[in-house]
Amino acid sequence: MRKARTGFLTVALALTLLIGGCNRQDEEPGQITICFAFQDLETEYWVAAHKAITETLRARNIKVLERNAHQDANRQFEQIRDAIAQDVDGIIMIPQDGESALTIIGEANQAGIPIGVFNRPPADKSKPALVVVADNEKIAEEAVAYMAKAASELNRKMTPLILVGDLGDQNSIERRDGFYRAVNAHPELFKKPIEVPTKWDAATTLANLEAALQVTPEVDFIFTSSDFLYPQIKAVLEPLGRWKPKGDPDHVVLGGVDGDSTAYRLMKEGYVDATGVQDLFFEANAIMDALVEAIKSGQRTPEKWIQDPGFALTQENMPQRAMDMWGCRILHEEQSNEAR
Amino acid sequence: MKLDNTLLRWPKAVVLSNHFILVLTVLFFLVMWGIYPHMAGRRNLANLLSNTWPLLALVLGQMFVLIVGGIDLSQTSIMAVTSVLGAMVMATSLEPTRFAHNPLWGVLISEQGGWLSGSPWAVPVAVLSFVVAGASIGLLNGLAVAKLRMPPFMVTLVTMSFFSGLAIYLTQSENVRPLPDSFIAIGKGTLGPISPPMLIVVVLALLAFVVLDRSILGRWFYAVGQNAETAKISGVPTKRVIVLAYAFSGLCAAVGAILYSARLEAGRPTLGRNLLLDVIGAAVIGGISLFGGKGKVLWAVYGVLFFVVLDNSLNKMPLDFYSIDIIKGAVILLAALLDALRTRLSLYHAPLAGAP
Amino acid sequence: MNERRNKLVSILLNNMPMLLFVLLLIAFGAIAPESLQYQNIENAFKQASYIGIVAIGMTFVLLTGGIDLSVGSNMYVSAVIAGLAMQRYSVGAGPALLLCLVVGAVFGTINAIAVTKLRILPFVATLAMMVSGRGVGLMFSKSRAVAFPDPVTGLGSAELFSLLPYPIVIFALVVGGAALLLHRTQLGRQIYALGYDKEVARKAGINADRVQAAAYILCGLFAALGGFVSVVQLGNVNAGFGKGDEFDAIAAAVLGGVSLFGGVGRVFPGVVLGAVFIQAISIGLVSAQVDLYLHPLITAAVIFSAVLADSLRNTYLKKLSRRNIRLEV
Amino acid sequence: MTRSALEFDRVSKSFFGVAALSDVTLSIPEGCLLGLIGENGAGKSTLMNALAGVITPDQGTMRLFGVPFHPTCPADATRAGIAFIHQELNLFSNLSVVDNLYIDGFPRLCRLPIIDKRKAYRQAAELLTAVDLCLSPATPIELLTPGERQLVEIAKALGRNARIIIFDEPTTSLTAAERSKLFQVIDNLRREGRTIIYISHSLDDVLRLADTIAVLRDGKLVSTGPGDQYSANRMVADMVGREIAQMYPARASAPGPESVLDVKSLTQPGMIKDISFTLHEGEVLGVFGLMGSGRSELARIVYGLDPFKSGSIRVRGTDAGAPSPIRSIRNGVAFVTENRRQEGLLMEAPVSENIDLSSLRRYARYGSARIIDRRAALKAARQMAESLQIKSGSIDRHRAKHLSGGNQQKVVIAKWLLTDPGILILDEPTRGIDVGAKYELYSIINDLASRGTAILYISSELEELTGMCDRILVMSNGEIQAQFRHSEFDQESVLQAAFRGRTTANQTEANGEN
Repeated sequence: MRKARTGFLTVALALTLLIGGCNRQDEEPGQITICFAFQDLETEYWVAAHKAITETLRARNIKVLERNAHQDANRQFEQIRDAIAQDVDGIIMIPQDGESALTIIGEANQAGIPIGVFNRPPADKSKPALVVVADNEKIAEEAVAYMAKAASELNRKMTPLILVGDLGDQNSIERRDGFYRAVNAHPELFKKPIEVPTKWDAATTLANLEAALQVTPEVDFIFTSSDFLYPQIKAVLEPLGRWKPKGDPDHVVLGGVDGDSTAYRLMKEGYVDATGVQDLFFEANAIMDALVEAIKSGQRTPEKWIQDPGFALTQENMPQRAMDMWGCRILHEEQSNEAR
Repeated sequence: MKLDNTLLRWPKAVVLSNHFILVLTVLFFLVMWGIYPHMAGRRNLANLLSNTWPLLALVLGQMFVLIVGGIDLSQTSIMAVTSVLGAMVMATSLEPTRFAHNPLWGVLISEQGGWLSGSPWAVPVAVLSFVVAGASIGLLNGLAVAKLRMPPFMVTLVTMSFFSGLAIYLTQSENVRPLPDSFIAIGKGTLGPISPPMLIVVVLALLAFVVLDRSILGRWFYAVGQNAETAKISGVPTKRVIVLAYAFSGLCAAVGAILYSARLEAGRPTLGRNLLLDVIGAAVIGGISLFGGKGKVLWAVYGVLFFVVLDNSLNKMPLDFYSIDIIKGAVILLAALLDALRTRLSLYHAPLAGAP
Repeated sequence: MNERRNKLVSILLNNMPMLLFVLLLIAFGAIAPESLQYQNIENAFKQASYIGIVAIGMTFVLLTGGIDLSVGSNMYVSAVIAGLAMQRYSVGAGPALLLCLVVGAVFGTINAIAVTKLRILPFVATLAMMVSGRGVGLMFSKSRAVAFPDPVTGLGSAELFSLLPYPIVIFALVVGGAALLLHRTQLGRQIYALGYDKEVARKAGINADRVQAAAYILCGLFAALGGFVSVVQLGNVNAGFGKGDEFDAIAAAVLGGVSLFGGVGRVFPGVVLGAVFIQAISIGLVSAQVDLYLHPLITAAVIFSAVLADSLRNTYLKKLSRRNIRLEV
Repeated sequence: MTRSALEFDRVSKSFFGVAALSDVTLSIPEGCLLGLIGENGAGKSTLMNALAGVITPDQGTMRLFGVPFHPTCPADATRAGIAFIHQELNLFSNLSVVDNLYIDGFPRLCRLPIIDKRKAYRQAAELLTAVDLCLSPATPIELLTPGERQLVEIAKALGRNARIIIFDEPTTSLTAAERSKLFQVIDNLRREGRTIIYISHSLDDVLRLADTIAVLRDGKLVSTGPGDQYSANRMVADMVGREIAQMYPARASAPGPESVLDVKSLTQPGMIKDISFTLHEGEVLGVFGLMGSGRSELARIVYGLDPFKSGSIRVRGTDAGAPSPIRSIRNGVAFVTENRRQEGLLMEAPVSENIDLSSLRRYARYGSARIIDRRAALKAARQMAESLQIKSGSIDRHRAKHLSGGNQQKVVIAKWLLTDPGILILDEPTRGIDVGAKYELYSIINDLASRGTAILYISSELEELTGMCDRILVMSNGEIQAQFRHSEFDQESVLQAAFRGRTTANQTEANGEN
């Protein structure tokens, strides 16, 4: 009997928890509700985007329904359809990939709810949506091109290595393609690149990078498909005596894509040569502005493609453009927060 | 104790009945309805139902494997592989820039799309290849378990990573689209109140019901799961039964893949990546035993409904993304706890051993 | 003659994990001789150490006939909390490790209560904890990466007496401790007994609930320790940290000969080799510069053959150990 | 008279209104061996469960050496010096002997939580010597024979200094040699002054051992008294409540001339050698052999569960080739295995589903869809259950695990009878079944024989075979050593034949263990 009582207590407790959680919705008439559906928050880029979007929206007195799809396109599809059934006023989505984005846009169009797609473009322009994109391939290529330029000054044949992201994620494929485009442009400079799988997992990266460097210790040019892997690169290079800033003879030419705060810090310290930056704040603001405007003006299937030009932040252009890098701004904000 | 017998008879009957999880789900739904009036709206109900069908297809297949005392972790990777293969049969066009370095470029697929692109046979053959591929992978699992006597957990864990790797390899990470409209209609079209997924999965469920509850084969599934040695001595072809269970699980995964691919309008190498635990979770919450020998089609339906309603209601809540995970876990735990209490209660009320 | 052959076969089969390991080494040696350097093998052990530690924790639970799917989330939560403590409250490495272990043990205790007191199936209970646990971790981290301070992460690459990297040392200590616990303490023997048959264990006067609870708590503890060791090497905790590690840990344990039905299996050399085996495949593939798309396919094929060899061995051993009724001349 | 070790005073217990024990009053003097007998369901296990603290009596008291004793859990009983040696042995076969002996209390190394291995081994070796078992304490249990395991259980009881030891059907799976060794050990225990309760269906064993005998029936103590006042007939009469004139029902029929099963020089290395016999229509052919004589192996090979290397099996004149269970069933062969829990029944399934399991194919409809005609199947199962007088609730709801041993065995037989077998192989069909149920089983077998079914009756109880069979084959060392016709049955010569080749068999065992 005692156990049964414990059980009922638990039930009651959980129900209170549930209802308590639900009661947090403060219904205000006329308040705009936006569903923000994202695929997952595994790298700092997505975290920062998530933070920027939710905070800005809430600051504008907009109710935000957050949905994490855990990297499952179908789950995202279901989440957004549920949101549509709930009569949200607008949708912002970070899709799993361009193909599923297209399908989901179709659903939103049918329901007449404006939808904004953040960062990953739909596979084609057949269905109207607000889209803000950065060209992953181009940004990666630019960053690697600068790295190649830095490497050519060393006057030796380089052994390049690329940390490839999850093969099920199209961003990693585009970034890899950008890397190859830049490397293949300089056949005289590079030997055959070494590919190291990361599965977007830090532990896998560490193990595989360590193994690769064991077999080919002469690697002196590393490109990471995402900046979030720098701590692991450091963990491998440091014991080998290769974690050295620019100018040191043992320096490994290093670069990546994203533009997070770690990358900024490492660039400032001279360890990283270049990083492909997407302008996160620009993207976030552009998509939110466009969506809120569409909602307020009653548009049901607004269409607009906003291009985030993106750029490669390099050791050269750092002084001028550092503040365009979101990671740098976040770092400054944090520092000023701490100072306060 | 006296009170128990009079006042609590009705609740006890509910708790002890086979339909407990359904009651739980309905109660949960009603509570949520009170908070979110549009829970019972037409569109939301339509969503609920359409989310139910593909998951139910998977859980039905999983149930057969669980009944014979195994487990099939490879269902989601079967979905991915079949989705990719099927799409490669019927895709209407493919961009060379994305597919030119594909191992099957020029063999199965080309600029004009898949193998049967444009042919009226494309969709039927594609659907067939979904089903055949799914069932054959299941067959392989079954053979490894039954003939080579390998532990099911490891066999399907390994095939899970093999076939999800194969799906990605076959497409070199690309999603295969566009697919013919007639295929997409399977996922989205409606015939009055009946949608094709509903039709397909209800037929599948009926088939499963007839097999399990009415046929010799069904009795053999239970017998093998309850006691393989007794079953063998009693003339049950145990190995064939086990192989069939896995093949059926693969077939159901393929049906799930058809429905998911059709609604997402592409052949996806990452289809259903994180779905596995939902499938097994729904089966177990429904009351299908992980130790074999126990399971009913109706239980699978209840388990799936529970999960779908849970997900749907969590999607309504204006919560932080992490709180949703916490609550989801808590609700699963709670349902399991109620079920455990119920089991104990039913033991207490079991017919007396050897009573005259 | 026949007898001697039988004996040889049974020795071979009994040391199957070791044998497969050697075969794998030879295969990689033939394809990529570089991969056989001492350093590479040391690396394999170093990189396998964290999953090995988690797998040893998992072994306790598997030995009782249960399963713990929540170790990945456990690793994440405990590492995040320890990291935040160091970051925000400048806690030292020692107290942070202690905190990490305490969190892991609490996590394991919740599993233990759910399984023993509330009588929820281990699969479902730990599945729920896996989902909720990650949510709790994300609540603390807000999904951001949590960095460990440099002096702590320095330990990841430091070596004891410049001989052995610390992760391997910790791994070795854990292996020794776990072996001691399983084979030389009453609790350890009771864990095996429980896995053989819970009802019999109860009748034999074993406090089954307590032993089972201990297994889950130990599993939680080791998961947290494994997570800490991993983060010390990685430098920071990402949001995806520990995801999927539960399956790696189970695979390592099962490859090492631990039965999923309980009661059978040894930490050394079984689980250790199982963990290193998986890591070694990955390192070998990277060393040999195999097409990335083929990695999962080859890994799966190799593990499949290992499992197959193991099941052949079991069938054969069963046949061998069947008592002969008559002596044939 | 010595003082009482254990007293039950008006102990009663009922479950859901059904009395399992009523007013049992019994006193057992210290150092005495009490033989406790009764049919299944008579209340023996309830009484012992009360003693073990598994259940609490509704009324009445127990006293242990004069002190009131109210155990609430099994540990209480253990602490009070009561040890149980169960029918299904409670040993962990994945662990070693020493682990099993000390699983709930190892000797420790200077109070650390570390096991003092050396001390444990030394003590274990002493205990093993005390029960006359020459084994290394490190031997894994899975390598021991059932008899050796029994002795390990006793050693465990000794290690806990048990003053009262309860044996529940200890001899069911022992060979004759093991049995006599066990009796010796039990005698020693008694001589040391320990009190023993010995529960068994084997009345001979009880007669041989018991100082005092107590008979339970329907939860009541029917009679008790010194062992020498009892005879087998009186015990049976007390147990079933009426006189059973004879243990074995009379056979009305004789075997027919037609041979239905012809086994010729069947050989499987390591198992059986050169086995030949013929089984006729309506014949009950006994196979007598001790544990490990190859009798069960022979049955498994004939039925097709294990392979054979040479020889032939002909069923009704046609060569059965290499049989498999499915093929055997088709040929009309049925096999009631030795171990009904693990090989005969689906414990969780309803009785009816157990009964029709092997004959499902007969109730198939709609061609290859093979849908079961459930009504017909249930009807057939019900008829069969009625004709065998299976006592069960509604057979499509009541699960097999809820039946008594005798009824479970009847369910297994019903399953096979539904396949209309021409040949029925029975392996130890009466093991663990009470007297009344045994008699019913014998009647069923005779009835089958009279209808022409050929029966291969395997047993290690010679009396049973002489009471039932037309002929007896004696097996030992995997070979048929002798054959006796009904008129030649003679206990002594059968046993002699059974022990012939026993010496070589022992050598085999010795070699097998090296």
